[in-house]
Amino acid sequence: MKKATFRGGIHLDGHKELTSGLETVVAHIPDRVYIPLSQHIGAPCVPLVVVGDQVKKGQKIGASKGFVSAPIHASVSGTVVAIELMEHPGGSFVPCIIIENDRKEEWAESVIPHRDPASLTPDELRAIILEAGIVGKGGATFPSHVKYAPVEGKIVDTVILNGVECEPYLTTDHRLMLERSDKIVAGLGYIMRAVGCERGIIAVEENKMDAVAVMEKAAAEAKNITIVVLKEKYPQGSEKQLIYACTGREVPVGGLPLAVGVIVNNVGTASALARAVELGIPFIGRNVTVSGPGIRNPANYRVRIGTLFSELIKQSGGYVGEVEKIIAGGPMMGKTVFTDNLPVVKGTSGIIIFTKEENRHSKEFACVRCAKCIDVCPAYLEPTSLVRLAKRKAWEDAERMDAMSCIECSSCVYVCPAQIPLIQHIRRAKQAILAAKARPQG
Amino acid sequence: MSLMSEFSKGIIKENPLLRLMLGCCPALAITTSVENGLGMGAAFTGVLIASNMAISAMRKIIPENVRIPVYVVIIASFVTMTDQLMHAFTPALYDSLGIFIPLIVVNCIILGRAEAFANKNPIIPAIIDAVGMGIGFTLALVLVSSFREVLGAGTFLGIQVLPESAPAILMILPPGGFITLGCLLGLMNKLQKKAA
Amino acid sequence: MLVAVVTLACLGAIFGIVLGFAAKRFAVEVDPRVEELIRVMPGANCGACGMPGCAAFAEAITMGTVKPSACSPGGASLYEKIAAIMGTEVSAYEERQVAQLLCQGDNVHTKMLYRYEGLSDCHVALANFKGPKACKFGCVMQGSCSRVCQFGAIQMGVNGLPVVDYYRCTACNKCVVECPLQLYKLVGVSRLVHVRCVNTEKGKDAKANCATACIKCKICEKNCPEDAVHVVATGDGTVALIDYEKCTNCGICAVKCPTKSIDKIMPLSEEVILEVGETPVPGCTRCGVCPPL
Amino acid sequence: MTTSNDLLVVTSSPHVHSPDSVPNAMRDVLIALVPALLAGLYFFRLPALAVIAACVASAYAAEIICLRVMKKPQTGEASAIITGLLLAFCIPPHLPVWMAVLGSVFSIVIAKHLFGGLGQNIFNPALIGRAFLLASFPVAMTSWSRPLDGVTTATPLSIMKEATGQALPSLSELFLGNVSGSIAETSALAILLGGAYLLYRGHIDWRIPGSFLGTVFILMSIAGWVKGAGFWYPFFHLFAGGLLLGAFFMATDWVTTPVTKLGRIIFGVGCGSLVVLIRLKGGYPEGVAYSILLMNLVTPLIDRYTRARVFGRVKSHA
Amino acid sequence: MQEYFIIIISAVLINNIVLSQFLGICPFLGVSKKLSASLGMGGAVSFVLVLAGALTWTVQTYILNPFKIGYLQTIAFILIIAALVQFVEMAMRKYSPPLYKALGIYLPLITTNCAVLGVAIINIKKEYTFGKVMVHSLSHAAGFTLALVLMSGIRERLEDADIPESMRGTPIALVVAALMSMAFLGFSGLI
Repeated sequence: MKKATFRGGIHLDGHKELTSGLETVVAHIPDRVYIPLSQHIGAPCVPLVVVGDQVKKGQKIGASKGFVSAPIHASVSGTVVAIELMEHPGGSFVPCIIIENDRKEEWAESVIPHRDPASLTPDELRAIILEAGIVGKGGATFPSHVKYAPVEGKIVDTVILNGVECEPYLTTDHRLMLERSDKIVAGLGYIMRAVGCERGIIAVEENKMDAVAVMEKAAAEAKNITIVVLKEKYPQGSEKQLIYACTGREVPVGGLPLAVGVIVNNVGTASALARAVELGIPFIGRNVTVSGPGIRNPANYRVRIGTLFSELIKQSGGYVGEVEKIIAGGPMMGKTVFTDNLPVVKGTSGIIIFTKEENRHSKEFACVRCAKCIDVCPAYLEPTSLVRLAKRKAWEDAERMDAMSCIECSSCVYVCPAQIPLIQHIRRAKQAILAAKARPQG
Repeated sequence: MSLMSEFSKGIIKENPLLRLMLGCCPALAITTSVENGLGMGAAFTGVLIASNMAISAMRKIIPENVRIPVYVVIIASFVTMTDQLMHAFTPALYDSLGIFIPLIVVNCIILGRAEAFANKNPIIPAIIDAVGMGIGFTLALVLVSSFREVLGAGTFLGIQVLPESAPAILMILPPGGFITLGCLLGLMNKLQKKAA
Repeated sequence: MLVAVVTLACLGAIFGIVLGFAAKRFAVEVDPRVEELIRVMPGANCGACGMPGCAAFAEAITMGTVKPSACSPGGASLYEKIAAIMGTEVSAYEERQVAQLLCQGDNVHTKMLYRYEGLSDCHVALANFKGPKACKFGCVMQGSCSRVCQFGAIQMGVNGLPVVDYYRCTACNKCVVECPLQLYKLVGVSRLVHVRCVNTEKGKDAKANCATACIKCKICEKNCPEDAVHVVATGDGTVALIDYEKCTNCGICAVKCPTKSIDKIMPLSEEVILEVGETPVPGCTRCGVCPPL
Repeated sequence: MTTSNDLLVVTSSPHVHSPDSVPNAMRDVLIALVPALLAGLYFFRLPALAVIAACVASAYAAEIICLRVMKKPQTGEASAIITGLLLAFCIPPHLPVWMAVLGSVFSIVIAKHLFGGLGQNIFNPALIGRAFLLASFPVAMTSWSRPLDGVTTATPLSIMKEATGQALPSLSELFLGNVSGSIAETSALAILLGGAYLLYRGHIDWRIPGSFLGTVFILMSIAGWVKGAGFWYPFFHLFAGGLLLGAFFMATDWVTTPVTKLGRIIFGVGCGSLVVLIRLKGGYPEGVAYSILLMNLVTPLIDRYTRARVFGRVKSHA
Repeated sequence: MQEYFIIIISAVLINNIVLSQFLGICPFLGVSKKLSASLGMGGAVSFVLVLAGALTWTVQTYILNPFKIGYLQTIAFILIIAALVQFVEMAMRKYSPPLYKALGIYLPLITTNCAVLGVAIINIKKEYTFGKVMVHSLSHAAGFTLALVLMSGIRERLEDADIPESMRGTPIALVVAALMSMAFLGFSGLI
């Protein structure tokens, strides 16, 4: 069978064998959790508790009135000891609610299982999803209930669950599909019901055939759900490329997947969503891959939101070698952080530790126009031309050449023999274009 | 400004070819030999002096709004005279310069000097200006053509200076003209930057 | 001979009549200044200005899209005429301004959070935890200002901070616009005392991150004989600020400042200070090297 | 916290990189040139060695001097060596050494460093060097000799062009390279080996040699048919002269050829058509160098007008 | 037919007006920085070249030759061209502002463009018939536009190149022209 895919992209050394065969371990529950007030795209939350308050596990402790937002919940029971500015894996400083764990593991009153999840209406489902603070687990952390909200004149006919996990090292989704396939299928069912569509696709890359087998078994009874095996290629998991591979539809420039009648969610999101709908448990934990050459025992953990990176690293046996980089997320799109003293958030899919060895690179040359960046760009852009324009600060020309269509997958930088940081130039251009757009309005 | 500086400015500071980049066409076309360069320079200087003088003399009677056509006619008359003279007395040179003699008419330097200098100044400074500019242009032509003739034909003013097999014929072909002038201009820029 | 004269005369006459007629017939309204400008132009239509001809150049001048100095054959006398037609007068005495960097947090004084690698661009570097410095107000040291300066007036110093060459600075404002943290300010060259810190955090927090931060101790305020420096509210907090109208360059505050966040520089030579605002010679960058005119 | 006391590194993604680098790519091109180099040395012996050594050494020296004069950091990659080698490959083996030196210095200084150095030249430096030599020293540049014994003779293409009555070499001789011509362009076999290596390593796009050779083949087949020359005619043109060398090593030069895929096909077709035009109608028996230079000229325009459609720039679905 | 074909190939490729005849260098260097401008200039030059070719040939054949005053050629031609350019400019401005916007601004430059006068003189020198004059002028115009357009494509790319300070602008353009004309040598002997 010819496996579906998109045009462009690169083949990466996955390093997934480090953790893909290991059962997910429940991480030690820390003495203190640090829960940032902003863990999603959109308006940050306002704390609903003050220092000294007693909170219970699953209790809502932060919420926002904005439409694009998701509430946050306590991941342990205990006392709020402080609300302080802290480093956030997204590369910023965000106020965090710090909870001292009383180890009682008491559930909040709001956490009650739904008797008959099958009878819920789409509106009720969306309300549950909103209350549970479900956001995209893939990394973009887009609030799910917003995604499912009906839009005038748009009909969703397909929901795609993204189990591609094309980033090297990361295996959380892979393990999740092996271990929680029933929850994923159930979650997909709820999503389909919430948006009122009939077709569900679970997309998996060909390097996870064991997961494909398990998922096919789990979905055997659901007639309208199919498992699609995709070619192993980065960035297969990128939303627009995934939709193209699965359905042959191209999301228009500047448009959302909704424009072509598709909704994409991560498999992890579906399982969290199933827990929320069936058991009433909000988004307070997630799976995290701790891996990389700089860690003694790579592993997958089931982690409470707000657990510090350092706790997980300790559980993994600590660092090996001269550590130079801690990456929150995968090595292609993840952000480096400068300390391990920061919490796991809803969007943290992995913690990758790199040592001096991995950070060694050859020097930058002038562009030799080899056009490899153009060949691999999944958005069909000309990265090298955009860089030329960005260097000249010709932002308008860059915009005309669709700089805004860049999905920042970093494939171009990966292949560039001249080691030009193309993506940073393009990001700079995007910043400037957005700034120019914002000016006349405000 | 003294007359001396009117004279000298055209040679280096405002050299029409190398600094102002005017009159490129003949500078590229006829500089295949030093002899041509000298001939062209002389013809050009003659026309420039005569037209500067004439325009300066008539500057008060030429109506403002038709002045450009008048200049053109004056220049064209002198060019025609030069053309005839060269045809009669230096037929070889006349042949090798070809259509670039009548094309002196459209050389921007002459019109430029007429407009920028001759129509505002008395006859004596106008002549001095023309002599300076003419010599400047001639020197530039000689410079370009020396490079091209020595490197391309192995001769200087017809005297063999390089061994038979050495000259790179390319230099007297069109590309050689472009390359010599390009490099000379680059060199001038560099020197000027150093001086500044 | 006669034939020649007659022919030429006829030709001339025919063209003259046709053109005269055409000029009336095809008359189009134009900005009178353009006509005037065309009259003073060299008329060589040489294209040196990058425009297709003198008329186009004149039009571009009236629209303000080019500078008169683009015309190289014209020379200085032309620029004066253009100025006269366009009504741009030589401005009255005005002190020359230069850019001052309001941060002294170099890589010795300021605590660093991490080593930044990647594109040398302040805007890009800021995307990672607001820059590698612990102080979130100070210079990110990636040299965007230096690259944007066309006059080579800003060079990156050995200690990581950009250094402004006041001789070369033309107060073009490019660095002021470029700096993502607004750390540049255009100030008259005669001003010697500057508060080089914009950190509005509490004194203790500021001091923890940078040894040369303004700690809001108000010692400068108390010691200033002219009442020219105050710790004022800006943004989320306060920071010391000099009122340049009142400041007499005495420098007492700089001496007293415990963190030396107030800095007094050496005075510049007389010529640099006195130079008038308008560019006197085309191409002049007001570098201050020439003797005063 | 970490085993080293230094601060951690924070940078932008990606944090992994392919092993590809400019020096590696240049090294691969050098490897690909080895078969042709050996063939050239085998057929033309010492004179060829002298010319090759002179070209390479002077090109590399010129590169180093240029970088020093312009106060740029030494790049330390082999592009200048490749330029020197390619230039040596497409000039006659008995060319006086000083001319070869002049040509390679011209290549590096005028065609490369005046334009800003690596990656910024408009024309292929080696071909500029060749065009410069051909225009400057037409006699020396068109004196060919037979392989192995060095007796002066005409190249297969000039025999064809001028119809001198000399016997044309057989196709197998052409394929192996036992004919007169420039140092390393004679052996089709050696060049194909090198080209295959570059294709395998992914450094060149099949589109350029493919469309280039394809165009020549098709047009020459038609020409052969019109002339009634038989099926060997297009093959003769494929293997004779510098066509293969040009198609695999010069028309595929990253810097001076289009970056878009469609653009590369247009580039190849353009080169092929020009070669046929010059060989059949022009003043020179060989036209590969000029055809590639002429297409280099058009490259910026090709790039401009063959930009790919951006993902999602489609007519709206709704 | 063959003759016309030869004229075209020769004028466009082999004896390209800019690259091998050195006519019209000023606009070639001045107006080749942007592709749009060079297209406009090419259009304007073509327009004037053809008109001037026709007019000057007529004047030469029916006025100068019969009266045996060939020596007035230069004056007469330059007058014709200057008047023509001015006339065209005025007419265009009045009747077709869009065309004027596109081409008109390049017209004044053409008076002193030696290409026009040069081609007019060559037309007469070669003793072409009227038809050939038209073809010849048009081909030279095409050659001029071709060189200009190629040049501007290259110069747009050079804008970002790290060219040595003193070579920027005209000097490097001249070097490009040199290499261009070297490549065009490949066409020599064609036909």
